[in-house]
Amino acid sequence: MLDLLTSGLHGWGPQLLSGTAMTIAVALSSFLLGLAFGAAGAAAKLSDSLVLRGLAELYTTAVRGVPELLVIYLLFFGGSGMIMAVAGIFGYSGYVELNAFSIGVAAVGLISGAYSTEVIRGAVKSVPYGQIEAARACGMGRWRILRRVLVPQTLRFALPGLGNVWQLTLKDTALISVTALAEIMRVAHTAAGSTRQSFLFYSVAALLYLALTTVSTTAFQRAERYASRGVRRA
Amino acid sequence: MNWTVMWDSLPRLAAALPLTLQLVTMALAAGAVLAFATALLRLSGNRVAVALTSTYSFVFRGTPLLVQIFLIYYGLSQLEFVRDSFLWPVLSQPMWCAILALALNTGAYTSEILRGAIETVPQGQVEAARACGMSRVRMFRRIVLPVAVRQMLPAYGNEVILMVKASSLASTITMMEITGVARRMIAQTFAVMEIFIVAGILYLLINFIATRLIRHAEWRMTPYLRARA
Amino acid sequence: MDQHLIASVGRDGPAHRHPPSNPAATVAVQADDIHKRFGSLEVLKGVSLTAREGDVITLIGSSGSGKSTLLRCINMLEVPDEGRITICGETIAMRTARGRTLPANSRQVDRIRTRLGMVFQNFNLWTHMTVLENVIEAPVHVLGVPKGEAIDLARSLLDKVGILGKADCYPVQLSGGQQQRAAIARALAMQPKVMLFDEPTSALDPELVGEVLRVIRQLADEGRTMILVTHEMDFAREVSSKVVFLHQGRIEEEGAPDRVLTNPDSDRVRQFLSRHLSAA
Amino acid sequence: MDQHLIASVGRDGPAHRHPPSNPAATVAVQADDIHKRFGSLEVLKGVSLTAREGDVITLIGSSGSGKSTLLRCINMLEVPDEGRITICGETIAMRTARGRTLPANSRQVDRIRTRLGMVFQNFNLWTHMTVLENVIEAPVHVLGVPKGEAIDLARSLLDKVGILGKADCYPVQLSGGQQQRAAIARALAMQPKVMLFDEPTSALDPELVGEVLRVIRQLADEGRTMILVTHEMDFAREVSSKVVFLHQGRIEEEGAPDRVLTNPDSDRVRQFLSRHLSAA
Amino acid sequence: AKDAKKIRIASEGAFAPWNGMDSSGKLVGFEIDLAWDLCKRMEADCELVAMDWDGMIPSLQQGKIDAIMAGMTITEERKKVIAFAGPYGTEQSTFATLKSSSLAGAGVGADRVDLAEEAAAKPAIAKLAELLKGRTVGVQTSTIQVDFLEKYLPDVTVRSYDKIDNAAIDLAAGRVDAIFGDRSPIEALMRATGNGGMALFGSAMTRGVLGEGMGVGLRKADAELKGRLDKAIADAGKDGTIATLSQKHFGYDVSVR
Ligand SMILES: Nc1ncnc2c1ncn2[C@@H]1O[C@H](COP(=O)(O)OP(=O)(O)OP(=O)(O)O)[C@@H](O)[C@H]1O
Ligand SMILES: Nc1ncnc2c1ncn2[C@@H]1O[C@H](COP(=O)(O)OP(=O)(O)OP(=O)(O)O)[C@@H](O)[C@H]1O
Ligand SMILES: [Mg+2]
Ligand SMILES: [Mg+2]
Repeated sequence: MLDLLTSGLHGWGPQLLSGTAMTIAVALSSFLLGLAFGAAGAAAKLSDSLVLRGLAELYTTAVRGVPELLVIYLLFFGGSGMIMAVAGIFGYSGYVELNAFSIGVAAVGLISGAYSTEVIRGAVKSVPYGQIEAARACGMGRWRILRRVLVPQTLRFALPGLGNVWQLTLKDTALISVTALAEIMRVAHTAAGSTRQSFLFYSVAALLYLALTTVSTTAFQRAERYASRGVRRA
Repeated sequence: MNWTVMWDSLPRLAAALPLTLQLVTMALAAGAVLAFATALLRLSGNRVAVALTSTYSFVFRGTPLLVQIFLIYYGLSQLEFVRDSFLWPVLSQPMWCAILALALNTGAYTSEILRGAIETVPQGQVEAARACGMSRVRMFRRIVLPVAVRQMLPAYGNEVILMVKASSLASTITMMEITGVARRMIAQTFAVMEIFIVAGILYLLINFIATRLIRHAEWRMTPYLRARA
Repeated sequence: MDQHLIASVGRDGPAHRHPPSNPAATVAVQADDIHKRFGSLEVLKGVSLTAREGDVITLIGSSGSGKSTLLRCINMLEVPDEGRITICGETIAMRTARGRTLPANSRQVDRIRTRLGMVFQNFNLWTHMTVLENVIEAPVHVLGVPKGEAIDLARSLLDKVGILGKADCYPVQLSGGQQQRAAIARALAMQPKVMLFDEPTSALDPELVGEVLRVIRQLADEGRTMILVTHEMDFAREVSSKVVFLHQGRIEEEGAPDRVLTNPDSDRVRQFLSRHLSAA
Repeated sequence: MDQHLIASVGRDGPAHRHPPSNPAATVAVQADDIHKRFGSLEVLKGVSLTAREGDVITLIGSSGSGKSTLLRCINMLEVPDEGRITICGETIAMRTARGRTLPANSRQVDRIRTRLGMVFQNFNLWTHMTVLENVIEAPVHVLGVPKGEAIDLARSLLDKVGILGKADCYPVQLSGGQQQRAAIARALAMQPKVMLFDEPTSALDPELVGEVLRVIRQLADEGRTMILVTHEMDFAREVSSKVVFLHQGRIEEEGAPDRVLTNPDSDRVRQFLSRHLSAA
Repeated sequence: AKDAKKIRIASEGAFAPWNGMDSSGKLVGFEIDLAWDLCKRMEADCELVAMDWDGMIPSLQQGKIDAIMAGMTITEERKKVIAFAGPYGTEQSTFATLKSSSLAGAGVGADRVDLAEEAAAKPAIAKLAELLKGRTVGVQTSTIQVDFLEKYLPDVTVRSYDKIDNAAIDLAAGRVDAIFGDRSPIEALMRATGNGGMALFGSAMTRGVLGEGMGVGLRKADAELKGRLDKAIADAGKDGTIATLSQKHFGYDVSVR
């Protein structure tokens, strides 16, 4: 079966599979990183501090506003420069090389985080205020309210949006091929260029993404159902 | 950084702005219609409609836009009957193919955002509407939709920005919008970062204005949230 | 004490209790053998109820006995698993699909609901509309009343319940009692044949309870039918033509308020009333 | 009537009204000259209130008079524009930033709140948790009570308010009265020094009102301080050591329940009470 | 760069037969073989990395790689930004159309046009301009062919594609009248199934705006490396290595004459 597949693909099967694994690894890591950025960004946007709000606003506007590829470029080509500069301050002079994977994850995570920020901010605002008041009334601190009441309730409103961000992140991984990581699209691109079978390979790439989507959609549906416990539906 | 290259590239890149805007606005408009239709069909409860719409949203959200554009533009053109059909005058145009692909894509995402927003409308609000005899459609229009639309705006803001940037993929099917022009100039000068940054600033500008508009709409539409001093 | 009460409540209304149900009047609401289950929990176990035009029927009973559920079944917010609902002579057609009972015709249900005003236990005001907008919404968009007319009516209703000053506030800006009054005004604005009130005075102070009582009286005198859930026995005694006592999803006792509330047959009702703080 | 009432309510508790405030007891809650504005609307216009340990203070007044707002100011859910709040001898530090008054130290506020239990007018149960989870949430995650212990306490509280059977239901699956009782159990589970109740019996039937009254009595006997808003005058009379009548954001009259409720000085209070349906 | 002597050469791996990849993900092709040969001549320690075309120039400037061998044509514009060693090969540019087209097989009076000799090239270009007047031609974005069309054939509508392969698909679909690109990929396309209906026309063109051939892209500062590479390339040309490799991968000679 696998033989048949790989022979149809001129032997590119294993490459495509490892590309898929790379896509998953990068996408998962970046999405999680992005969630952290998103939570922090949303918290900043909803905070009372003008400075924090301004910074978060700058972050989402700039990172969402420019093409993803530019963000990746700036981080990939500017990232080591920046780190070297920082290292220089501490007296370390020498060439600092970041590996492609971590830069890729950082870049896509940064992007994913900007979108998550907006989704989370919107969701937090739709949690009925009484729910938070009840938590405050029994002496919960900010963090505890966040963890125990806000996050579970926000989740219900945020999950559809976060589902979209996940899809986005999954596909943004394709852009980090400039950092020479062999993920699905990069493999499809080289395979197409080397065999002159663009349709075959792009279609296979689409199918691979679709397979990933199937799995993640199911996971998100599960999560949505869980997050909606205690909610009456029409 | 080569400042002169950046400065010189600006007018050429800016000249491509109208095309980008045209692609985006048309795709967003068509996508919004698609999204509403899809959301309504989903809510209709009709099994065939639900299956159809969820497949649509699944496929278009599940595959890269690049592949969608590619298959719509190059894929359809390889089919004899498409080339012979009355649709060919439209589908032979890269412009229409780009708009079609972008609209189908954003329609799928927007319908998902809308669905999520609709499901968060509190049940009590819906019951109050039903109790005074509103029909499904009227209730949807007067109660559910206003609340849902306001609820979905932040997520939709994301989508608009994504579309602005996604329009750059139209360059892969010969459209000379901002990215198309940028790529050509990069090939000529090899000033990759410089030109990308200028193009990036143009996109940032569009997106900045778009997000302000949406933020303003959000603010305008939620006096009842602001009311809680 | 009653003397005092009637004097105070009836200042502008007729100074008498509500007359008993008139057996000759046409039937406005009829519920036949209603059953309702939530999962394995049978909340209504066969309840039948008839309200004739001009009747004011009060549902009393302990918390969780199914009062709200019965009210919600009458306007099909909960679909009964068994039984029939007839409103103003029109029986709501039901069908069974995949083991679930459903209204056969949603148009019919919508139409019938325009004749049923409802005040929810937790108000359910539309949060994205001001109080005034809440009140004119259904008249304008369901009944097609011209907007100007609807606003005039709305303002007079808001005045009646004493929150005209809050007409342009959003629900979050209202106190509990103000929300409840807004909800009452919203239901009245439809000028429905039948009004369903779920604890319409729970958030009101005694003064306002008197006002609402007066409004309900007035509606009854206009021939409107009312079914209401309340925990205030005095209110029930004052306003109703019939009291129905629900217990664990069944009607334990029903009859004229004076009889049921002072001299009930059922031990359960007696016990319920004996614990009543202000039982006379 | 009173005889009957006391007999029924006091069956398990002491058969007497609550004793008047003990001037020697330490002060549990002190509010000094509280002002609160919403935009241009001044809701509280300088209200001062002292509750000593073991006091049960009842706030009465017409709808919109500021009762809920005052209660919410005491635990800083609304930040007063002016005035000082002192809980168990600790004054909440305030600061002014950009023309707005704010608590200086949110830690302090959190800490103080653990000593204040609150039952909201609209319950505010956490919708994503079952009833039991709602009740154990704060003890486990704020006070650090071991989970098993918290569950035991929660079950006994739920039993006390009569909804142990609903422990595993989500709030949406409860009737109004059941939700209110769950909210009461949740507040009690913190075993706070001071309890703030906003209309704790509005959704309850008379039988349950008696139960809640008994619970409150018992808490008072244990020396807990309580401030509650209610519309039920009999309830106020029964339970409180002091009644405070709020009118348009000011205290119109305060004093021993018997005096204020039967023979008030203020005309406004007299008028309010005269309209009371079941005024004795 | 940890090891200063190691030269890192980047290639794309998607431009066969110049550079491609085999299904195990290893770089293969003319430039790859040549790169190893040049390294041997320089006695240098080399590493070949595959990289997206878009990332190459910035990577080079950043020092993430040291050289580019990815079918990069030497042009005046590009020389402003980076340095080139070589050229080590040249590619002819050629037009193709559908066999059914009226353009198929049309000649321009010369087999091979050398744009560096303007006088000689002039009539051929005039003939071309007449043939293609008002027609649409597909080219690959970011190539020298675009420059050629812009300079010599202003009456032609140019459509830019990611890859010449896509231009060929549009040729089949009738969206363009002809395509113009490097000879080797076009011939590869003609061999591959599905585009069998294509035919060359006009003549093969070289030099001038079409550049001096393919060179090794280098940082301008790396003069020493450029010197070593230039010498190695010259040696490989002289002893016939380039011609041999060229025969192996293209079936004709791409070495610079
Ligand atoms: N967030 C808010 N914004 C504006 N006005 C408000 C807000 N909250 C309360 N108010 C107003 O403050 C006044 C007092 O409200 P409060 O809730 O304290 O009344 P209350 O005495 O508890 O009344 P009730 O018995 O009806 O619950 C009301 O007129 C109300 O409209
Ligand atoms: N959606 C639901 N799912 C499961 N159980 C429900 C649901 N709605 C109501 N119940 C249960 O049905 C019973 C009756 O509820 P109902 O709301 O009719 O009581 P009620 O008589 O109105 O009480 P109250 O006076 O407290 O409002 C309760 O035990 C409640 O827990
Ligand atoms: Mg109820
Ligand atoms: Mg209140």
